[in-house]
Amino acid sequence: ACGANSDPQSVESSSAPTGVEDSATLVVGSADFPESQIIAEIYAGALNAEGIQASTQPGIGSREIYYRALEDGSVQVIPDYTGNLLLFADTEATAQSAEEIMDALPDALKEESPDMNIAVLDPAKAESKDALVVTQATAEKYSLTSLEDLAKVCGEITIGAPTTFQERAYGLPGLKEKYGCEPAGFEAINDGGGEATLQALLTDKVQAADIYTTTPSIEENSLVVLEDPKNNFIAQQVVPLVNLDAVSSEAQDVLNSISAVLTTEDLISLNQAVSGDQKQDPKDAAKAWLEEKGLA
Amino acid sequence: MFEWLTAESSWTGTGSIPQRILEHLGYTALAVGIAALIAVPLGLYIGHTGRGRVVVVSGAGILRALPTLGLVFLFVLLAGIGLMPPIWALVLLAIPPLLAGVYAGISSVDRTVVDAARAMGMNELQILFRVELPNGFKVLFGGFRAAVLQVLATVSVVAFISLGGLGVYLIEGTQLRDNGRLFGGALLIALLALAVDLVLAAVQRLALSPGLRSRTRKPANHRRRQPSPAGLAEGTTA
Amino acid sequence: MDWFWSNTEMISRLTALHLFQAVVPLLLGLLIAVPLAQFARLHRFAGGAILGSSAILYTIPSLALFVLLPVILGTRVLDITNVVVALTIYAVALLVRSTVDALNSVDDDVRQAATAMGYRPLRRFFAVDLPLSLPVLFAGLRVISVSNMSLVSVGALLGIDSLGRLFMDGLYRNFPTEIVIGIALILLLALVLDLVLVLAQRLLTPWSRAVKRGGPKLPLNTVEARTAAG
Amino acid sequence: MIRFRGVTKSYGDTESAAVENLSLDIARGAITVFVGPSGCGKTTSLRMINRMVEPTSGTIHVDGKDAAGITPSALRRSMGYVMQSSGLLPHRSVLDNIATVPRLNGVPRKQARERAAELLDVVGLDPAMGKRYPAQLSGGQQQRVGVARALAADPPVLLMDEPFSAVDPVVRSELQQELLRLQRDLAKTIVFVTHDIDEATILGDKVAVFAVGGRLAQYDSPEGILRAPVDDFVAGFVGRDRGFRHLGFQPGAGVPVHPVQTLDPAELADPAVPVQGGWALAVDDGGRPLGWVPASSRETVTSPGQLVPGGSLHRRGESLRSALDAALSSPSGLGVVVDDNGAAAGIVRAGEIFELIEAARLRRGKALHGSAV
Amino acid sequence: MIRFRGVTKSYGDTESAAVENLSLDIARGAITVFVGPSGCGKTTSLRMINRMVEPTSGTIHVDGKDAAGITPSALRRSMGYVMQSSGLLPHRSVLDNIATVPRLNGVPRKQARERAAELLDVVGLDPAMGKRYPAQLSGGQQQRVGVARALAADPPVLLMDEPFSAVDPVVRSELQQELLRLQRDLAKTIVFVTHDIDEATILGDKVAVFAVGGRLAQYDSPEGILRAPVDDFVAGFVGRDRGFRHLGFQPGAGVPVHPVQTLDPAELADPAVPVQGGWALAVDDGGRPLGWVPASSRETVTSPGQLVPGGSLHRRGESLRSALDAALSSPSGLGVVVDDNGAAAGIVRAGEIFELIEAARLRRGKALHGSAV
Ligand SMILES: Nc1ncnc2c1ncn2[C@@H]1O[C@H](COP(=O)(O)OP(=O)(O)OP(=O)(O)O)[C@@H](O)[C@H]1O
Ligand SMILES: Nc1ncnc2c1ncn2[C@@H]1O[C@H](COP(=O)(O)OP(=O)(O)OP(=O)(O)O)[C@@H](O)[C@H]1O
Ligand SMILES: [Mg+2]
Ligand SMILES: [Mg+2]
Repeated sequence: ACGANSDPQSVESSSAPTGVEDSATLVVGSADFPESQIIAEIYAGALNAEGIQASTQPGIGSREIYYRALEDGSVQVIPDYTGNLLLFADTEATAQSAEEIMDALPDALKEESPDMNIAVLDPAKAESKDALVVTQATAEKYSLTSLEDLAKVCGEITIGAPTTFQERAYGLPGLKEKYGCEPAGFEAINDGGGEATLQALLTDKVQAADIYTTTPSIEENSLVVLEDPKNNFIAQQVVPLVNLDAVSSEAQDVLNSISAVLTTEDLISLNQAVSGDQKQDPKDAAKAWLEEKGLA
Repeated sequence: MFEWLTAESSWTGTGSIPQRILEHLGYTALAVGIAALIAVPLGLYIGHTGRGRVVVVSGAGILRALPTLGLVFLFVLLAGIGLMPPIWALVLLAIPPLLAGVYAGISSVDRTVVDAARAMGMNELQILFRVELPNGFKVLFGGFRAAVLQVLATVSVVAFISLGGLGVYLIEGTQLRDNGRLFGGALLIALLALAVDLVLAAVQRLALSPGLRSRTRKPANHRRRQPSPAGLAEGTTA
Repeated sequence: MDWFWSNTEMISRLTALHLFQAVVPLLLGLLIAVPLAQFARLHRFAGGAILGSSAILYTIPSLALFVLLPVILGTRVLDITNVVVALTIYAVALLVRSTVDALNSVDDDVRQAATAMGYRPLRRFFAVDLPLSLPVLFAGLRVISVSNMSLVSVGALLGIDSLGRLFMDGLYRNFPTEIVIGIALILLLALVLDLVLVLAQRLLTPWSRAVKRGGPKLPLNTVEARTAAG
Repeated sequence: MIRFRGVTKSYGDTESAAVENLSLDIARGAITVFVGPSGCGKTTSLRMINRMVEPTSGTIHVDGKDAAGITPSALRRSMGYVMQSSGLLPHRSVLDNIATVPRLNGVPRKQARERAAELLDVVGLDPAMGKRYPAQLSGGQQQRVGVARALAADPPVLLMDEPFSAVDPVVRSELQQELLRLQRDLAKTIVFVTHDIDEATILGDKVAVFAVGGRLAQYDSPEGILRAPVDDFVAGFVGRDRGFRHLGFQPGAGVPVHPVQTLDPAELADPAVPVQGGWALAVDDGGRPLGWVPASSRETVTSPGQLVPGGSLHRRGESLRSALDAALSSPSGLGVVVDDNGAAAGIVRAGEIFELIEAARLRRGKALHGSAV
Repeated sequence: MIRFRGVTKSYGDTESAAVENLSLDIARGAITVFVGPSGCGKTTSLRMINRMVEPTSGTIHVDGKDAAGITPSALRRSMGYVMQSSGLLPHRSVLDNIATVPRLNGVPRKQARERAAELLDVVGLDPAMGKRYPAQLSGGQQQRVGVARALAADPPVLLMDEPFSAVDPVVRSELQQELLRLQRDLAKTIVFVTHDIDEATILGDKVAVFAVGGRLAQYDSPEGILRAPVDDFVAGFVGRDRGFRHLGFQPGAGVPVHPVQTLDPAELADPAVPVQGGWALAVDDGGRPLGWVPASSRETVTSPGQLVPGGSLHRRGESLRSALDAALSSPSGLGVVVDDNGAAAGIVRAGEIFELIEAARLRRGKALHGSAV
């Protein structure tokens, strides 16, 4: 790799002090897709409701970027997903189940940021994991219900997914290793399983697509989520990723209280509100949810 | 970076560097080609007649502000993924420099030369193609070079949504935390841009009439600098 | 449109940020490019190197530069400085060329006359060369200011706030309106900034209007040729 | 051949007309010069002939046909056009520049180039220059190429707009002589624009003097204009030397040429060879004059470097103007006459030239006013 | 005042020198003209004086001081510089252009502007023009402003590089006269470059003729150059009219002026007023000549429109050149002499003028060679 530059935080930590206690307001960051923004708004809303000043910094980008934002003190809290976070911190990790992953995370994070106190709090039940999805028609045509079925016809289908799907452990390498599936084609679509991916699927440009399980369009379009018996797609529970030095224990309690109630169904309906026809603002959707749950 | 650049896997199979370079060049050629079909005739027309100059030139100027990123997203949302939606965004990117180059090239031709051609009995088309085009070629081609480079660099942004090309390495490099791939990709794009520009510069030299090259006999104190080739002056957007 | 009215606060914040990221590099670029261009004109050899390397700088894809800069500068990832520095680099790369052209556009006879009157080089530069190069310089500046408007939005890919955020958001939420509003606002900003530049030029070059009103016509063609194509 | 009738041209954005009610007949096979101060409409008038400018009103007939009825490009190909800036196509070689109009007329490239090479010779340029590009030529050479180009399609009409005014005086006068020489052979109908009255009187068979505002002030032979300007404007424009200039139109043939004692280099070197009369003319081996030897200093003047420099030379067949100038500029008062080879052929005396001038004036006076004094 | 010694200038990229071993003394308070064909090094020589060009070898002294030892900008401010293209700063008003050098010298703006306004008047421009920009002036006006600007700091030296060659002949001659008028009052040391020998002889107290290759061919008074060019190059450059031009340096004072019969408008209208002798001169109420009435057509010529047009006029105090031209151009053979108001003061006869020319030649000959015939 590129010499000294390949280790960014050595530069980061020296120039940007980790503790940001002096600023009274907690900044909750989010990744650049709506679901992350919604959860961030929920965190911030709940914190504020408890009298802990919090603001949001939405759309920071991919994990590589928002993680560094966390390191350099730009944000103190960020919602994340357990499985991908672990793979990010430890590219070699083999953990698959939710528990294994939660067990492995602390060490991995310590290793990723040795000088800092970055940790995950309690994970929520809510899970938003990658899944290969096909249309009803395709499912019927090849009688598909699981990835094992897909493996038999892999040679005829094109998979649509983000560019990185080609490299990730759960991506093409995983499909090949676990199911022996080598698709005929791959179409890179970097919209996080959004509209463009959906359109590609519906217009048969791709026959299977990587779409998060919390995406409302799955239900709306009666798409079939292929089962994953060999746990290729690892658990992805929603979890607050925090800088412990900057987040007080009261604040941690608030965040954990959110994790305690947030479910996958909540995420689907929240996504529906924000990205569906309603186009609700993430902040408003979060507020409505908090009120509904009596958290604000 | 050198590890990645020298790894065998980078150079073979799908997604290999040669394939990405070809994709990159292909998208560029397609976008610039379509843009040229639109901008060149229009530029020739207003350059020659001076008609609609203000509207078209200032319109093309504002077109430069059109954010390619937004256009790509918009087109993809409206038309779905595929080759053409991003290409149309690139076409819009290439039109302003092309149009400006053609227009400015044609109207930069010494009016007395055009006048002399007309006095010799050339008709308007003959004047345009036999006099204005060869004489304005340097500036005109400068606009073309600018357009090519701009598109070449912006193709990397387009990779973000769905196309291939060298931009893929930037996305992968960022998301997979592979700095070697990131910097290597950036380097490849820069090198490709330089190489393409060198080739275009050579083409320009060959195509330019020798009569427009040598200024040697004019004494220095009467020498007037030529408008510099637009060349790299416009560069890239991505 | 409803969306626009219910999000005016965020939109105006993004617009302000966008404008900031577009304008500051333009000004910084100008401050750096003018002395650099003059240096390049005076020193043939160094000049070639400066022009050549500015051309190379411009081939670095902006996406890569945005990612690289925090590493090089030690700035925070989300720091707006990254975009400002990156766009300043591009602005310098572009402006050096067009400033050289602008300075070359000054009638050599006028320059000679000024020298013959006993101007020392520095004073002549500010009193004669620079003002007279303004029409061409502004033409270049206008092109760059407009394309900067478009460039700023790329920062959004990396989470740096600008109107480009509306594009990301619009894409993920399948919300074309948001993208269209983003594009429209960017065009509007570009128009406004262009107008400001035109006005500034009018104020700074009163003599060029005098030429248009009466007296012999300037060979406008050449000025356009220099600038229109970049 | 070319006939202006009531031609007026106003450019949209000016109040006064550039050319005002111009009626003028331009003779076939002659050089007609338009002369006048800057901005008086010379160029405009010229360009109306080949429809580069369209008249606001009035008609122009070329060879009996209304120009307005001829396709502009065809009309233009039937007329050569030469202008001040030469207007050569910078991207084409000299040969290809000259071949332009024949090529437009469909002449095959090879043939057009051959003709172009001939024309280079006609205008006095080295054929090797054919391969060069216009930027590689001097101003005078460019003008020659411009003339060659205008001649290439052998058009009956040549329009020339200040073709020589960008070159320096020496080259200019060469070009003028060349044009006259060419015209003797070609007998084109030439319309020539200049603002130099000297050039106008040297070249023109007829001269049209334009006044500001596009008015034709006088249209006459150069001699007529010099002798009798119709008004103060023309008189002022013609300038203070018109007496001398006018002499240029009086043939010098009648001036008596007297023999003169010449000393060849050998004789000059020998102080024993005496000078008879006041002055002897030293000549080189070819008989060409070198300078004067005054009788009073015969002893000391024995080499060419010591000679008293001579005046201007009067070539046989030239006008009274050059004869008188030769006499006036000579230190001996004797104007040297040379033959076509430049060898001294005798001398003329100012007094005798003056008598001839006087006699001519009286003849003219008698013819015009029946008066003589 | 300005002294060139062995000055050579080669530009890097050419084989031959632009100026070759030039030694020359330029006198204080006089106009020295550099003349020669294009590219012969005139501009280069001129610019070496104010160090716009540095000599390759040799020295230039200005007022006894080696120019190489003076700071260039200071040296330049002590010299006005005027060039062909006027070189006015397009972004400054006329007044501010003129005030440039005083401002550089630290004169307060207000004072510099006042002086500039005065200078506008000195060069014959309307003070209202001060507010305009250069582009709003005609070529001739721009040149006047250029001269005013050069004069603004009242420098002892003026360098002028073809200042009048871009304007048309009529304006040019006005500007020349103006410069001479100015110089009578100011007595600057002026170095003036031109390629027009006429201009050189009109303006120069001394003329330096440069030959191609940067060689100084002759350095003499204009009269000396016209009378005795040192070699064929100079003779050729001086041109064929040098006999006439040379007359321009012989005072016309000695020419006998004879009375002439004049007819005022009333007398002209009355055919009963006879013409004595062959011709009578019709004049207007102010006595200014209108044209000639030949005795033979007295009856028919009764209004100004019918007069025979006159020749050029000889103003009292002008040279033999104008006297002879007046006589030669007059239809009556009588050259009209006018006084400073333009009123007819008598006539001169060509024969008598010729005698004077002859006498002057003999005087010169005697002085130079002790010979006469
Ligand atoms: N294309 C044009 N548009 C407007 N006015 C014009 C145009 N061409 C010429 N004129 C005006 O018409 C008048 C005559 O111009 P023209 O060029 O015929 O003069 P000219 O006698 O050739 O002068 P010069 O000696 O300067 O060439 C001038 O006042 C000029 O300004
Ligand atoms: N800056 C320069 N670099 C190289 N050669 C030059 C330069 N300036 C002048 N020369 C050359 O030096 C010679 C003399 O030039 P200069 O300008 O002094 O001539 P000039 O007598 O003023 O001519 P003109 O009448 O055309 O103005 C010419 O051959 C010219 O080409
Ligand atoms: Mg003209
Ligand atoms: Mg010169």
